[in-house]
Amino acid sequence: MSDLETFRAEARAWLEENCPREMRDGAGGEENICWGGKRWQFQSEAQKTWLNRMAEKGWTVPAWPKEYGGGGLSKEEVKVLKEEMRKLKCRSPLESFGIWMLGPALLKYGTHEQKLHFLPPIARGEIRWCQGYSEPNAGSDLASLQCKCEDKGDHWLINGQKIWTSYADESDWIFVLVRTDPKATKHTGISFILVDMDQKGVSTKPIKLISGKSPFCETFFDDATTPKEHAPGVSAIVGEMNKGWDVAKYLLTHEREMISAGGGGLLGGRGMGEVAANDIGLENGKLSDPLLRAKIAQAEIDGWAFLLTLERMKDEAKAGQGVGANSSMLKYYGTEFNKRRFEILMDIGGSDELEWEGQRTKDGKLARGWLRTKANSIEGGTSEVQLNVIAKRILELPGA
Amino acid sequence: MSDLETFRAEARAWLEENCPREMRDGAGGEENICWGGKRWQFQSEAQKTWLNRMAEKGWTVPAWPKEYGGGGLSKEEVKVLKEEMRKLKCRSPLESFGIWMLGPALLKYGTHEQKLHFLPPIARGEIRWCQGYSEPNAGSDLASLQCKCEDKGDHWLINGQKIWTSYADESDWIFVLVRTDPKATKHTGISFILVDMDQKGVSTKPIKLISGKSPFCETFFDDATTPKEHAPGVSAIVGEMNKGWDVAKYLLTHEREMISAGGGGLLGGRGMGEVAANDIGLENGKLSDPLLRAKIAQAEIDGWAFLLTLERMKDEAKAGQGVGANSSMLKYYGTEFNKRRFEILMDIGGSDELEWEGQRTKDGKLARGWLRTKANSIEGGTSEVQLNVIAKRILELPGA
Amino acid sequence: MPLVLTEEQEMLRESAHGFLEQKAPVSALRKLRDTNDPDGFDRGLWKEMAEMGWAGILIDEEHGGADFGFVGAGVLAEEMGRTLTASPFLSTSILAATALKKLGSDPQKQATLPKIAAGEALYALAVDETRKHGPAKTAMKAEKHGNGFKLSGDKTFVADGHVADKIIVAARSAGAPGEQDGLTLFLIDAKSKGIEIERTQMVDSRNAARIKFDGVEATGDDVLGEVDGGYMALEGVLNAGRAGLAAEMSGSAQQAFGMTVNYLKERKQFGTEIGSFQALQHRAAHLYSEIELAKSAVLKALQDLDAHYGMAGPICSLAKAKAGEVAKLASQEAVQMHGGIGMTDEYDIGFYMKRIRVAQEMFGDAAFHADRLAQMRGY
Amino acid sequence: MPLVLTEEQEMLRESAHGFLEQKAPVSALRKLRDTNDPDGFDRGLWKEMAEMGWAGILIDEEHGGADFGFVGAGVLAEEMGRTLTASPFLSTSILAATALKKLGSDPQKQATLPKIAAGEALYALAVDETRKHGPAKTAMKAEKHGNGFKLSGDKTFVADGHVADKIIVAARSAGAPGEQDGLTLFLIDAKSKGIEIERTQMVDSRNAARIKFDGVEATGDDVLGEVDGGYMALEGVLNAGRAGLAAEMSGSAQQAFGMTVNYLKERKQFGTEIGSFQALQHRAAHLYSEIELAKSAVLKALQDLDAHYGMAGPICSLAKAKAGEVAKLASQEAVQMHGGIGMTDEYDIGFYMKRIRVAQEMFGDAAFHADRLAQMRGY
Repeated sequence: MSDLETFRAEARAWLEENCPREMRDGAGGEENICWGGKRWQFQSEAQKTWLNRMAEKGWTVPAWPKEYGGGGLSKEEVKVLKEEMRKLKCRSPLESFGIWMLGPALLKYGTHEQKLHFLPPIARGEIRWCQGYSEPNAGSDLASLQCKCEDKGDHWLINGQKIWTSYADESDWIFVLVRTDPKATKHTGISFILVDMDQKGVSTKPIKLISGKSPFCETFFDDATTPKEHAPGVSAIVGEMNKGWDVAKYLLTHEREMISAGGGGLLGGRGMGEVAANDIGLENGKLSDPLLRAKIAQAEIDGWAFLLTLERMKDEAKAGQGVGANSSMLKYYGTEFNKRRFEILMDIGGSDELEWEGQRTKDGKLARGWLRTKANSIEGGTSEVQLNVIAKRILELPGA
Repeated sequence: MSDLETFRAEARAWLEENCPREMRDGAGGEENICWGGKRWQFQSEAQKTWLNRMAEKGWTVPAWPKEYGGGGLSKEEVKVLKEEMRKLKCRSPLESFGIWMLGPALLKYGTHEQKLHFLPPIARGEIRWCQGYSEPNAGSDLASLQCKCEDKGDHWLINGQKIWTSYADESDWIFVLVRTDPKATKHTGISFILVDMDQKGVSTKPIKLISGKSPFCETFFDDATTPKEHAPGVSAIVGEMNKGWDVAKYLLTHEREMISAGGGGLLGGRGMGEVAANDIGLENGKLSDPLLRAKIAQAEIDGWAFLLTLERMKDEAKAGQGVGANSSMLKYYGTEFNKRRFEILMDIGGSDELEWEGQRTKDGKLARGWLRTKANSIEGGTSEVQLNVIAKRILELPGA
Repeated sequence: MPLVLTEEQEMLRESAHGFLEQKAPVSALRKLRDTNDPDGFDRGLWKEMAEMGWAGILIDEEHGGADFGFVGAGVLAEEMGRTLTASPFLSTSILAATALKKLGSDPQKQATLPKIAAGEALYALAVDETRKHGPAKTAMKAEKHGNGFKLSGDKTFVADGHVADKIIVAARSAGAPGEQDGLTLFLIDAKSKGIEIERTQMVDSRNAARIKFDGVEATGDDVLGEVDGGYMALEGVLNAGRAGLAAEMSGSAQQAFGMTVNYLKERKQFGTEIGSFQALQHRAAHLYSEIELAKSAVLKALQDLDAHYGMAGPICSLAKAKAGEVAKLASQEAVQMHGGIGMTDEYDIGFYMKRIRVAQEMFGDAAFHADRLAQMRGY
Repeated sequence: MPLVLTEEQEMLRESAHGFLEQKAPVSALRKLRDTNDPDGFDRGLWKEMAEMGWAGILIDEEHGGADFGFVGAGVLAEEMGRTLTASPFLSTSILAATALKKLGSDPQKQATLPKIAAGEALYALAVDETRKHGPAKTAMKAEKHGNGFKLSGDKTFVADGHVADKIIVAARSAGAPGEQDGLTLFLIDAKSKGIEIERTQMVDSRNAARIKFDGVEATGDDVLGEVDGGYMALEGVLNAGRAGLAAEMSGSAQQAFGMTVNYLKERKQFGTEIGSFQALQHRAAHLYSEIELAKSAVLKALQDLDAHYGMAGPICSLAKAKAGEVAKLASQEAVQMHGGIGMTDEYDIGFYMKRIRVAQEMFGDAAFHADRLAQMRGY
């Protein structure tokens, strides 16, 4: 038996023994996620047990080094672990912006001391992080940000405002892009800094979207402070001072790749044609709404070809081929397609799905989902920004 | 009886008496046009008689003043005349770039002497003109033209090349945009000049298009000359020296309006759906190719709405409302729609219309027409230029 | 007839524009939504509109109306589309007024039109029974019962059905679902025995209703038009509604586009106004063109309804299809070009996207009307 | 199986690329056209291709082929699409080779495959009878005649029909046009009595034929596959052709796009490279994305034909539809972005537009395949 097969057997045995029954329902919906953090209320004893057992094993972040609270597993082992978890329908024990975003940034740009200080609490789900990037007047032009961070000797003084800070109202700490050199030009003079939100100078306000409630917040910094060192040798700034742009760029690419890789969920559930056949009905074997049928057929062609492209890009990456900037292409096409898909689902739904409230539509679930997709091509870099990236980096077209 | 009704009766009587039978077949095809000019070979005695009679009456250019060879008719009278000609199916006695383009330019920018000298021969079909605007490296950026025109005391010396000069190989004279001040910046330093092509320094070469033979030529000026005055007081330059750009702009707008007004011919002949029903056939009362049917239905909606927009813009202009720059919108939409329409006609035609030669397709008539439409959105100002104009002049968006 | 507004119509437009901007801006709709207003519109405002002659815009002077014709009604609908004004204008003043005027007997007219013109009675038209529009699909039964009928079945997506005093309802007195023949229109009191009305709050913060008819009794006097021959009559009324909705969507599209163009001029990014980016310029210029096309189709449909009502089916389908598609595009481009702020509920642009989605679905979406046009043209 | 080329396939691609750029660039097609070449392709070049194993790319080694599978064939088709190489590759080496390999009896294979692999015999597949593709529409009669059949009817759009030594033809031995059952495939000598072949010069300067069959006699040995059961067999062969055409169009699209991007970098207007205009950049970036989608669909179709030939119908429809639409868009954007020069015959880009138009029409255009996919998915 190969090492990997041995690992598979052991992992499976451990999971079978340690994953509580209630955590084996494969539930992946947003409402079942365990986010962790100081204020986290476990939904069940099982959820708590499951998090603790996995954290102890280092498997909430299996690829991170053991010394930082991870499992120290190889890529292949991580894949095997995920496969086994899927087979047993184990829920994810913990999700968070700490795991998705800050962790990778610290692992790449942090000092050993920073990693030792911040990563283990993330891995154990003790501290919940949020991300402070966008500002009300920056939008796609992230480099124009203005949130001010002044050197006050032993601490930093922060003033400004962030927007689209997901779950800021439920988070403990925030990683923020701030301007540490007001005289520097746009891309320089920005730093990536870590701030405890449990202070008077930091406040948050939820944002209501056109689709209704959202995890997004505005976050205000009014004379907020953060010590220069959170502990001896643990600087509040990640990476070099005034070079936070490098960290931000790294994370943006990372985010884009996550979004484009998530495209696999695009055609999740039943196909559009199937839904339509069921909801609207057939005539002579064809959907009784012929123009809608044409629209669906064309969209299904593009959707299928897009899924194959995701597959091909993954396979190319594995084979060491492929173009890095293609993540922009996947982000662009995937989000635009998702918007188109929801427009069609709304067309299929007709007046039945136009009820915003009430049981029949689960308070307008589809309609809210439809409206929510409109942000897909804005968040994580607008479609226009992705097209710019393709034009410049892949096609190497000249600048304007 | 109103004056206009009297005019109608008189015009009709005159036409009945003077328009030869053979010229009353309503034939409007390119092959039946009488272009005039020194080298013109009349296709029949009737064609010659018809031209001469109409020219004598001033009705080849009915709206021009009588002293310049026109009919001196009012707008309303011109309309009545055209209506009566259409009723009797009279062919047009004469068409030319002199009538369409140079005439309007001279009428607006020419001196009395220039008008007296140049307009009557145009009206009589004695001189055939062509237009020298585009250059191989200018394209949409007309103002960057380089054709050089030097002052040699009593004459001008011209060197350079023009492209897309329609019928240059059959024309007698050419009106050309030339650079008379090489130091001036782009839009200035250009003059609008009239040149006799019957000289060694001017040569032409026909351009073959992807659709096959075309009226377009390249025209070369190698030490070509034109006297400063073609006759006493008749300058070779129209409008002010170095201000030919104004004349050119006027004519470009004029051309765009002609093209967009011509949109009425867009849906000439049978509708796409009718053609498809006939050529492909129905199934349960619907076109047997359902996706093509959807495409046609959508295109017919846009085509119909576009025709109504042409109508509305005309009515608005009559009512003294409307936006001048809308001719850019009509040019943009009309040409893009025409390309789309021909793509669909080719889809309907299927393999039958893919034969490039032979009787069945009249040597690929539809296919050549399809390919020819691809130039619609390039000639007379590209679609991109029209969109720029809409953005700047109608929407007043800021410059880049 | 020239494809422009007459001076009189233009004056109506201007006065409506000023009135609605002041009295019924988007913030008014927002307030109705946030206070969960039981009517979903402002009865006081409706009274004011009626006093200006809007409620009776289609009704002849003899019955107390302003008799401005469909172009006049469309002008009002377009302006209401600009401000997203919530009112019973479509259901009462376009749909019901058209139905009663075209199909009503003299006593029926006498009993209804003056009240509509005075803003004293609200109406609703109940046609659809399934998620997608299609009058021929009507399954609701109108069974013979003594000298009259008994109506049984379920209606959905009945605009303003929750406030209507009377309901005009299409039911099947003969034939089978899918057939055009056999439909009859009835004019029923909303309080009749056997009627159950459920208010449905829609995506656009407007209100509609699902209505159950359980053996509702109707006499011969309640029949509107001919028994069994209601299909074409209904189509005429629906065409008027389609043109009205198209006009409304054209107004919404123009307004959303105008907001977007303004935003493009103001908003700076990368050191310059985003409106200077050519890619956005070209998309805006294209959208401008599309909106012009929609406007043309809408005006022609309204004029044709006035000039030859019975033949206006194709042009109304054109207007509904084109205005629906264009308005959708306008709302999509508006949100995308506004970026994040366009996604917030605080900003108005989302209200346009929502209303347009509902309006384009009502009485047939673009796919429905494109298919209908193709059928009418024989392919 | 990973969705990338194997090393072996990649090597094939590179060698084909170099060979075709040198031996069969667009100028070669132009010359064939301008000299009105009676074959419409270069027999010498075909011989060279055969020597490199291309003619027998699908044929097993036992019968003298290179046995590279459909991915290998697609790689060649794609490269030929880049240079618009005129050759009987599609008709003989993809369509006929697939038909004979999958349906032929041992003697039939023995008699045909080695000759194909050696480049010594040319084949054509005759299916369509009307302007739009649709195998079930086949009306051509195959009447029982003694122990054999008599074939009568007209075929059109038969690629390379004017040079074929043998013709594979679909005829109706039972049933009525519109039905899938009742088709039989025959392998007929092109010189048989009763056959009349008219060469048709197509838009793309390639050649096809209209073929009249007037009582052409066929014996039982000329039947390919089963009598009356030819529909699914034919579909398999057509799927291979569709994937081959899709690969070719993907190559043409990539090449036309590459030429356009280069032009955008070089061509200056208004004092700067036109490729710096954002509107063109965004259109180019969008087109890039679409081409990537087409490439994925094409590769998957080829791999699936190799892995499970009988199940590849849907994916081949996907590839044909997507590659056809994308290639069309690529050729349209290419001409528009090149401006006037793109319209001249002197410039190569028009050749791409023409070939793509023909290739997308052959064996079903995007509308045909979208409809087919919808049917296969039950809506």
